[in-house]
Amino acid sequence: MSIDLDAAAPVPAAEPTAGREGLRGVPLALNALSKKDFASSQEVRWCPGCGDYAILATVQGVLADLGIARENTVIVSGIGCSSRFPYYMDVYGIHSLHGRAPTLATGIALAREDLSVWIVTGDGDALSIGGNHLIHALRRNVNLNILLFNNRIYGLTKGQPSPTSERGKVTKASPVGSVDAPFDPVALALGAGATFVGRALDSDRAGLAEVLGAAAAHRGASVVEIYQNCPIFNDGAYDAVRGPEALVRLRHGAPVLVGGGEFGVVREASGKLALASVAEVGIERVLVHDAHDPDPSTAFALAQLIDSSGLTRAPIGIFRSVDAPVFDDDARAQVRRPRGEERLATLQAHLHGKDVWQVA
Amino acid sequence: MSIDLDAAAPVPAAEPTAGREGLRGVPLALNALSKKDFASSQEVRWCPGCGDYAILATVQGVLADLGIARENTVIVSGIGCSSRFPYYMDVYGIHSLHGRAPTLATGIALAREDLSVWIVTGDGDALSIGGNHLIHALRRNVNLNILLFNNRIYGLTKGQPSPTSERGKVTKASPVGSVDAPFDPVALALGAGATFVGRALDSDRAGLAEVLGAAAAHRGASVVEIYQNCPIFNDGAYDAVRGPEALVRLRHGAPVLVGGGEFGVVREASGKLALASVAEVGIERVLVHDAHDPDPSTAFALAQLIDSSGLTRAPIGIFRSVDAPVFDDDARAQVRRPRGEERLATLQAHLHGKDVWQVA
Amino acid sequence: MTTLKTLDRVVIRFAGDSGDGMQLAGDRFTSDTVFVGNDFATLPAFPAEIRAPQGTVAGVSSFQLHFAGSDITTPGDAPDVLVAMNPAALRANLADLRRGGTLITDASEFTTRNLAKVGYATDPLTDGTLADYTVHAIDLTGLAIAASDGLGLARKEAARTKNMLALGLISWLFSRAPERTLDYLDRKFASKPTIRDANAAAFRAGYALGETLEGVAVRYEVPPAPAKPGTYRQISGNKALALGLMSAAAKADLDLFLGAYPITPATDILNELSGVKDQGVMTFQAEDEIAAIGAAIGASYAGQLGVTSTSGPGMSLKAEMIGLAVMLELPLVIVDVQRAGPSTGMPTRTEQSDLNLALHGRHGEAPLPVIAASSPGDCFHAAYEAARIAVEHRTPVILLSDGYLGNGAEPWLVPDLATLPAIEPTFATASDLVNGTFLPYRRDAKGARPWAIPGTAGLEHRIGGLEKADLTGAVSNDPDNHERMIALRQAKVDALAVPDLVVKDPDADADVLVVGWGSTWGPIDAAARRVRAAGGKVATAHLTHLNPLPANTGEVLRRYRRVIVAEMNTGQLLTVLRARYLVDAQPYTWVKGQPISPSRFSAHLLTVIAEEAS
Amino acid sequence: MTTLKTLDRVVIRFAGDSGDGMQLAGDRFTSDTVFVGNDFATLPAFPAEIRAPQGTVAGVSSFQLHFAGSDITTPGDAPDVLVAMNPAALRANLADLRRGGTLITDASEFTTRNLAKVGYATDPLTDGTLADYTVHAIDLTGLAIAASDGLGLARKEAARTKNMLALGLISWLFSRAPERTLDYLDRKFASKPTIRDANAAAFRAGYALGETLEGVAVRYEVPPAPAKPGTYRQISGNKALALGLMSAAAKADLDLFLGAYPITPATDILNELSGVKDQGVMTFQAEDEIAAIGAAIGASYAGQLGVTSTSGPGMSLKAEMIGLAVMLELPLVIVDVQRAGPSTGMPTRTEQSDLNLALHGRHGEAPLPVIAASSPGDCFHAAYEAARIAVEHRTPVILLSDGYLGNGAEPWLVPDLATLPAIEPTFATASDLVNGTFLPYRRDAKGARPWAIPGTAGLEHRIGGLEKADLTGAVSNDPDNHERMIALRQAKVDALAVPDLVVKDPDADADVLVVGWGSTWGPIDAAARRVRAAGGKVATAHLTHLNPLPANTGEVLRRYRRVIVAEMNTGQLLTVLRARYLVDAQPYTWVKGQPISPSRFSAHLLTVIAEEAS
Ligand SMILES: Cc1ncc(C[n+]2csc(CCOP(=O)(O)OP(=O)(O)O)c2C)c(N)n1
Ligand SMILES: Cc1ncc(C[n+]2csc(CCOP(=O)(O)OP(=O)(O)O)c2C)c(N)n1
Ligand code: SF4
Ligand code: SF4
Ligand SMILES: [Mg+2]
Ligand SMILES: [Mg+2]
Repeated sequence: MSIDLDAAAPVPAAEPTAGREGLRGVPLALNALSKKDFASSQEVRWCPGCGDYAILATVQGVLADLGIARENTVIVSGIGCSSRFPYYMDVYGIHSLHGRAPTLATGIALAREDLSVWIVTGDGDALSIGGNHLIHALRRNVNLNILLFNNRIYGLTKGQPSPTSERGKVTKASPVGSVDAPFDPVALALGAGATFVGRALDSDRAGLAEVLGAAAAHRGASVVEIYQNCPIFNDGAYDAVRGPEALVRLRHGAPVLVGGGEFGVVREASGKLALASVAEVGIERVLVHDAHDPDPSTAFALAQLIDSSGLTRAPIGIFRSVDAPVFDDDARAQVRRPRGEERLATLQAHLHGKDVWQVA
Repeated sequence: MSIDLDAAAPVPAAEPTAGREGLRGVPLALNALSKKDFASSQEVRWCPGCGDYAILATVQGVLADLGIARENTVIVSGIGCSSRFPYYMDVYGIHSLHGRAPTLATGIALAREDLSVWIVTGDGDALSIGGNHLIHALRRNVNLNILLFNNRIYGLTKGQPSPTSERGKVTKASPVGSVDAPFDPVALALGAGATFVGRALDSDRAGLAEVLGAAAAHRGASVVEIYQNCPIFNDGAYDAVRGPEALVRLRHGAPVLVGGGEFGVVREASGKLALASVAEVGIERVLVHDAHDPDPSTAFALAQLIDSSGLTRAPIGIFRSVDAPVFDDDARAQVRRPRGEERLATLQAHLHGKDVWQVA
Repeated sequence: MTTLKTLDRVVIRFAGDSGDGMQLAGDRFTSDTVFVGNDFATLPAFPAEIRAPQGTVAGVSSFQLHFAGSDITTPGDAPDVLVAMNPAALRANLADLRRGGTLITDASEFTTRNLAKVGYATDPLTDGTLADYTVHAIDLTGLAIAASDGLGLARKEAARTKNMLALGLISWLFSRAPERTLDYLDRKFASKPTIRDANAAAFRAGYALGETLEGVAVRYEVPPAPAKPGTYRQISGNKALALGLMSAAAKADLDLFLGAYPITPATDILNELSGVKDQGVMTFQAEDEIAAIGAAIGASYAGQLGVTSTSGPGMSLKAEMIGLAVMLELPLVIVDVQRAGPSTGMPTRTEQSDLNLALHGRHGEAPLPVIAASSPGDCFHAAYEAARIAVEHRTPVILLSDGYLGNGAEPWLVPDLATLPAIEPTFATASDLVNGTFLPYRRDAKGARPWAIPGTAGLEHRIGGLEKADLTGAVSNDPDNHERMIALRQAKVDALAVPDLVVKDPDADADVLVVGWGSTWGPIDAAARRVRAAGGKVATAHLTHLNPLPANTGEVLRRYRRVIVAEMNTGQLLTVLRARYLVDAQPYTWVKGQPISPSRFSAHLLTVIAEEAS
Repeated sequence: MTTLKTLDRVVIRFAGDSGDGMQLAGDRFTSDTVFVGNDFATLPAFPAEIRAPQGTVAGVSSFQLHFAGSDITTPGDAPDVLVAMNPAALRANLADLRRGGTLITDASEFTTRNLAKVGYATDPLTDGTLADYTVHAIDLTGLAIAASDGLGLARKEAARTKNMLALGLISWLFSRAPERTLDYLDRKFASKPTIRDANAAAFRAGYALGETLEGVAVRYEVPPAPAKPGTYRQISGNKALALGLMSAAAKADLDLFLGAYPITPATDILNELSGVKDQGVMTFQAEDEIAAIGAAIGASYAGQLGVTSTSGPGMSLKAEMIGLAVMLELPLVIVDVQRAGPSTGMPTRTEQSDLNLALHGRHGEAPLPVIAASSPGDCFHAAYEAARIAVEHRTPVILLSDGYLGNGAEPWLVPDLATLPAIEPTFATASDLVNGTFLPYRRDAKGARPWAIPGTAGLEHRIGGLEKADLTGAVSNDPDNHERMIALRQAKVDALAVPDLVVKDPDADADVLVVGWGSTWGPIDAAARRVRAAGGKVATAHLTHLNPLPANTGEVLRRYRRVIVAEMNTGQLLTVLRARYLVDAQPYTWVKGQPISPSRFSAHLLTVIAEEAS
């Protein structure tokens, strides 16, 4: 009865390649690595209690678990507290310019298939000055892992509203409250056509590690929003979602339950998503999450379940993970790279071009 | 049974203010104006057959119909063929820098409540170099009307792929085909939190005028993607949707029908949208469009009905139009503007500050 | 009993961990200094991290205050008194302490662990390191805890009052009445009585300590400095700059619009102006520096005074928009609070290395006026002047400040608005029509084009970044028109009335002239006084207008046998002066992220003067 | 019968509507010029609009060719022959035609409507306007239509061949054999036989026309120019530049990465490199200029030769990233194909006004080498040199070209790759460890730091825009380290080996020296020849390295009584030379969006020489 809408799918409907596609081409470590192999000699200099510490520890663990060669890992950051991250990791790294990490990372990813490229960025870095580079990296589907440390504030410049700060935020730069609405990084990423979108909490090591592992395994651009507490300038921003009751867990193939499982997400007759008591509606009516759905509409609808003003409820986990052509793979496939004499000979032909003449 | 999700609404669920809220504060023209009052003395210099001509004519007509004072209208553009637009309009105008029109326009809108501010931009201007300013203008909900002339190519620089060009686009800069996926401007805008999102066709005067009129009436940021043919560098990009059969018409309160009405958009059991034969399913099963839905999920799902690779089907009309706090209104509301002696007296107090001492 | 000694000038530096409250102690002592009528200058220095790890050199925060019984111009270089709250603070600051100076430190912090953290193999308190100084190693923490005994504070909280203990001691040492600080604590902690009491107790304990401290035989007194009569306040450069912009807008009867993106050390200008809601001042925190200046240009087009403020990286980003502003010929003030570059550089350190960028940092021929502020208080006047030029001459103006000026503070004679020069925006009206046509690029006697704002019927016009035909402003590719427009834009800037360069050459017989600009004013002046005090002859001249230069500049330079251009860069003004006037001026450069040291510079000058004499 | 006359040099300009095929006719005649062995130089000029309205002055597209029996360096200024396909083309170009020159025009276009469109009140063909010229007003349209009679083409299509008719006539006039063009048409339109035949017929008709045309008594011949033996091709600057980059990458055995964003007149570099798929060349069309250079820096970090190409507005945007590249000390070539500024300016016109930006357009002290290309063919060598310096010295290098070089073409001796200098990238390896530690800011004898690319075990390190400690590269706020790093970065650039400045002073007795840089080479050389031909003495010297300057520059400048710096800007190199060498050099400036006119400049020089002599 209904017409095939395949043609409308923005990405091929193929099953996402399982396993470690995102790391294809990256050499493995010769010896097993542990978390502490990834710690650099630099003293970590975030404020006491900063959520960045927990994220650092988890990332070090995740990288060790991936088993790839340390020297084939590159971390690029912008500017901000979070962007100091590369200094603390004993891999290759660039602490670049405010907002511009995706640009350098794209160049690195295009140049080298054998590197695992990570971006660490903040809400200001990624979404204020760097918003355009972020959405273009997502659109192109460059094989990058983007970790967006969202503390909903500018940390390094001492506390101004960021594009994720709630409306009405009071800071020195907005003494009677900010008047702009925040971005939802997940919705923005989905609107930009992102093929992998996740969200995690700084303090939830297991959950964060799971999402980061999946991001690394995904071939193409993965963006993971990480809720990060800034005890100095925006303390407690995520307190309300730290209790498990507030989290809407997204796991591919599992019913979408809230907190302990008392409530679940159901599709109403209107087609909209709503929360319902599982006991009342029955578990079979609870939406089963399909992260691999080629159509991003349901992922987008799930993203709307967030309560962005008070932040008392937030979906967390992997919203979307679909296979699509990968920019850097396709770009590399167009280029032949002869070496030595072969290259010089064809080049000499290019120098001559089609119409030459001789002067004796 | 299901729980109230009001708290999840990203914008208040109020009915959008009808009428001319977007023009509140803008003086009316003293005498009725006609289309030709808006034509400047400059000769129009687009290529013969360019879609920009039709858009220019329609915009001139719409502005005349709005009845606002010509001198209170400002058009800001970036750089590109489309961005020559202001020169051809006898209103105030700035032909600014590539991608930066939203920045100047935001300053103008913040400064003056009595101006109707329009942006004319191209797909490269708005979505390549200018993508960040665009999404921030939408996020903030600045009272602007953004006309995005999408010819899916860089016209002025003679034909390179733009962020809306289909994958595989062959140009001088991509001789074996581009390898990046395009943005869907509507999905991107919805992801950024846009409160008014529309789409129209250059050649469809009535449809374009309707959407532009609604955009002007909307208080807050309105973005209208206008499909525009570039006969020189991307001729026929929209030929497939010019026939009415290909268009999915979005009108608030009306069932969403395709083309002549043989097919309509239905909500499947899974909650997804699909096309179905109206005769088979019955008109009552066809989705009734709610442009004022505070939740953007359905609008986003409708946007996915586009077939972006071949462009043989496209939803057109107003995807979303909801009321939300307006950035420039709220910013102005925080500022008092005393004049003359009153101002100087309070200022002198500011100069003194809290701790002064006297030297005799 | 202690005796009282009168000093002409004293430099005190408070240094400790970021959490030790050194800025607060310094600020408070400065306010008290104000009260006793000393002239003063301050220099806070922050660690690069928000909260660097405790006890590390990188985490040291300091505040330096120079106060005197006569007119002074810098926060001083070598402190006479150093308060070092821990080994890290000692390590970071000891080298600067004047030989023979006084060190006050918290003995309880000199644990093996803390010493090791900053690389002291042995304890400097006992290993002879401090032999050349008067040392008071006191258990400040223990005394602070003891002082608030009975108030029910946790140890940690009680220990936090040790900054007040140190302040009490310093207040005693410089013969300050304790009441003012106790009053201040009353006000500050009005809502937290326990904290108030603990701080007051610590302050009193410190004050009392003086009397009993072994080896302290003298208290000092610095007499009030003579100053021009009037109403004074303490002001930082960023604050003064914000007030200067507000004043210019008010005098011009324009609304003020600031488009900015946060960046150290310019953020405070955004903060200051955001706090003012009763002056028609709107601040817009943009998504980036390009949007910030773009919005400011938009606001100017709409008839407001558009301003954007930033520091080096943001200036680089604004280059293209500044070029557009040159083409649009609209009023715009671009504030660059310079910091140490290149690239991200050292964000919390000062430098003057953006002069080249200000003069030349745009593609094409894009001249504009450049102004520099000379001292924290002068930021007010420089901002006022920049805004006046922008408004009356319809041009973007770059205003250069720097981290040293922006964060530093000094006493400031509060200006009377009534006496400031008038600023005339004169918007275009229908009377500007020429035979019914509006000519948006027709110029007045100053070379300025009309400012025709939206809403004005009959003056509808379009402007943009393409080259425009003279008078009509229509897009033009005509070769001769282009050359003419380039000349007209240059001529407008060149024709600006700039005050003559003033030379300070007391006996009018110096051989050596020192030229400075911007924030080198204080250090150069201080160095020149030292030179003169040492019997040397030196002339000084300070540039506040960098483009165009004062008409008499060449003549002044040629008057001296030797010209030295002192800058916190590798010679940027130097190049301008040499190219323009073909004078063999030589550089004194100082690119350490800190103001030029008056003592080092004066030593250099004395050598040069001796050379010239021989 | 006509007689044959030999000429040494001829300048022809083809001008018409954008749709009239003038670029094609010009290109074809250039190829034919190549064949007969003349030296040549070309200058295409496009309207600012993609397809400006027909028959308007703004819509005129032209192509100028200078060809000669001896070595020439410019496309010439005043054409000897002007082909003007309509009144608009006449209006736009007549003023340039040499008095007494030949005008060929399409009489059928001189309708009242067309004349009015471009503001001709009366018909210039008949009102005496053209009295000083040899005029052939021919019904080119009618003849073209007639020529393809019987081929079944629509009138409009047939009329389109009128460019070939004009070309036929010109070919006859300059004694060119028709076969080569007919062959060319065969190849070009192989798949469209009717179009081929129509064009061939038109060309033949034009050729035949010569014999019958009234008043044409002479045909001309320009003898072949003597040239260095070797293999030649015709090349434009943008193409040569792309080849130069490719050659440098190949010789260094590096992949080449171009990050670019389209912009006139640099887009062709992106196009050229995108077309090469067998050389390890990847092109990335970024979302903007910042992303383009960012990606190029990333690619360099990853071990490729990163390049970014743009024009003025893009250069302004890249400022912050260029500063980062200075700090990172990685290889990077930044190509600026300059156009007329400021701001959007005149995008299709040329200028040299970005030198200041190249030298100074970044915040902080951020020195880097700057190279400029002198002619279309020299773009190859300049690009090669820029890449060599970038790779071997680990530094961003700015390479300046301009619209005139980029779009202009000349004969080019195809280089033999084997003879080009070697380029050694030498990546760091484990052997660079010092006691097991990698020191990313340890320098070699040239001052270059190691290039340690990801994938190299043991060399993991972090770099960034913050000031770094000497040797270790760790983040540092140390004042003395900062000063040292600034000095080291400067020293690395200053130490570059730059070839000495060569002076062309045939009799070694000139009083006047002309200094140029970049694309002024051709016009200056042409002007100097004219001066010498007129009996004047003049020396010339051309700078290709703008930073650092050749070591002998000062000595050369001081050798002459009068130094004139000729630039297409208001005196940017002039300022550098005056500041550095304190020489009272004077400007010859030309900012019209066009190359300096050799005739005007030579006239100026003759005046100056006369002044010096008197
Ligand atoms: C071009 C530029 N503009 C501004 C800055 C100043 N700046 C540094 S970090 C930052 C924002 C940091 O916020 P976020 O990205 O959220 O990171 P966080 O510190 O919160 O981790 C800003 C505005 C800069 N370094 N460069
Ligand atoms: C900073 C900068 N970069 C590049 C350009 C060159 N440029 C002019 S228009 C344009 C793209 C135009 O494409 P689009 O926005 O789609 O407009 P269209 O011409 O198709 O209407 C580009 C790249 C420029 N003017 N400025
Ligand atoms: S300011 Fe906030 S985000 Fe930055 S290091 Fe401190 S706690 Fe972390
Ligand atoms: S190039 Fe295309 S978009 Fe530009 S004016 Fe011509 S037809 Fe229109
Ligand atoms: Mg943040
Ligand atoms: Mg376009």
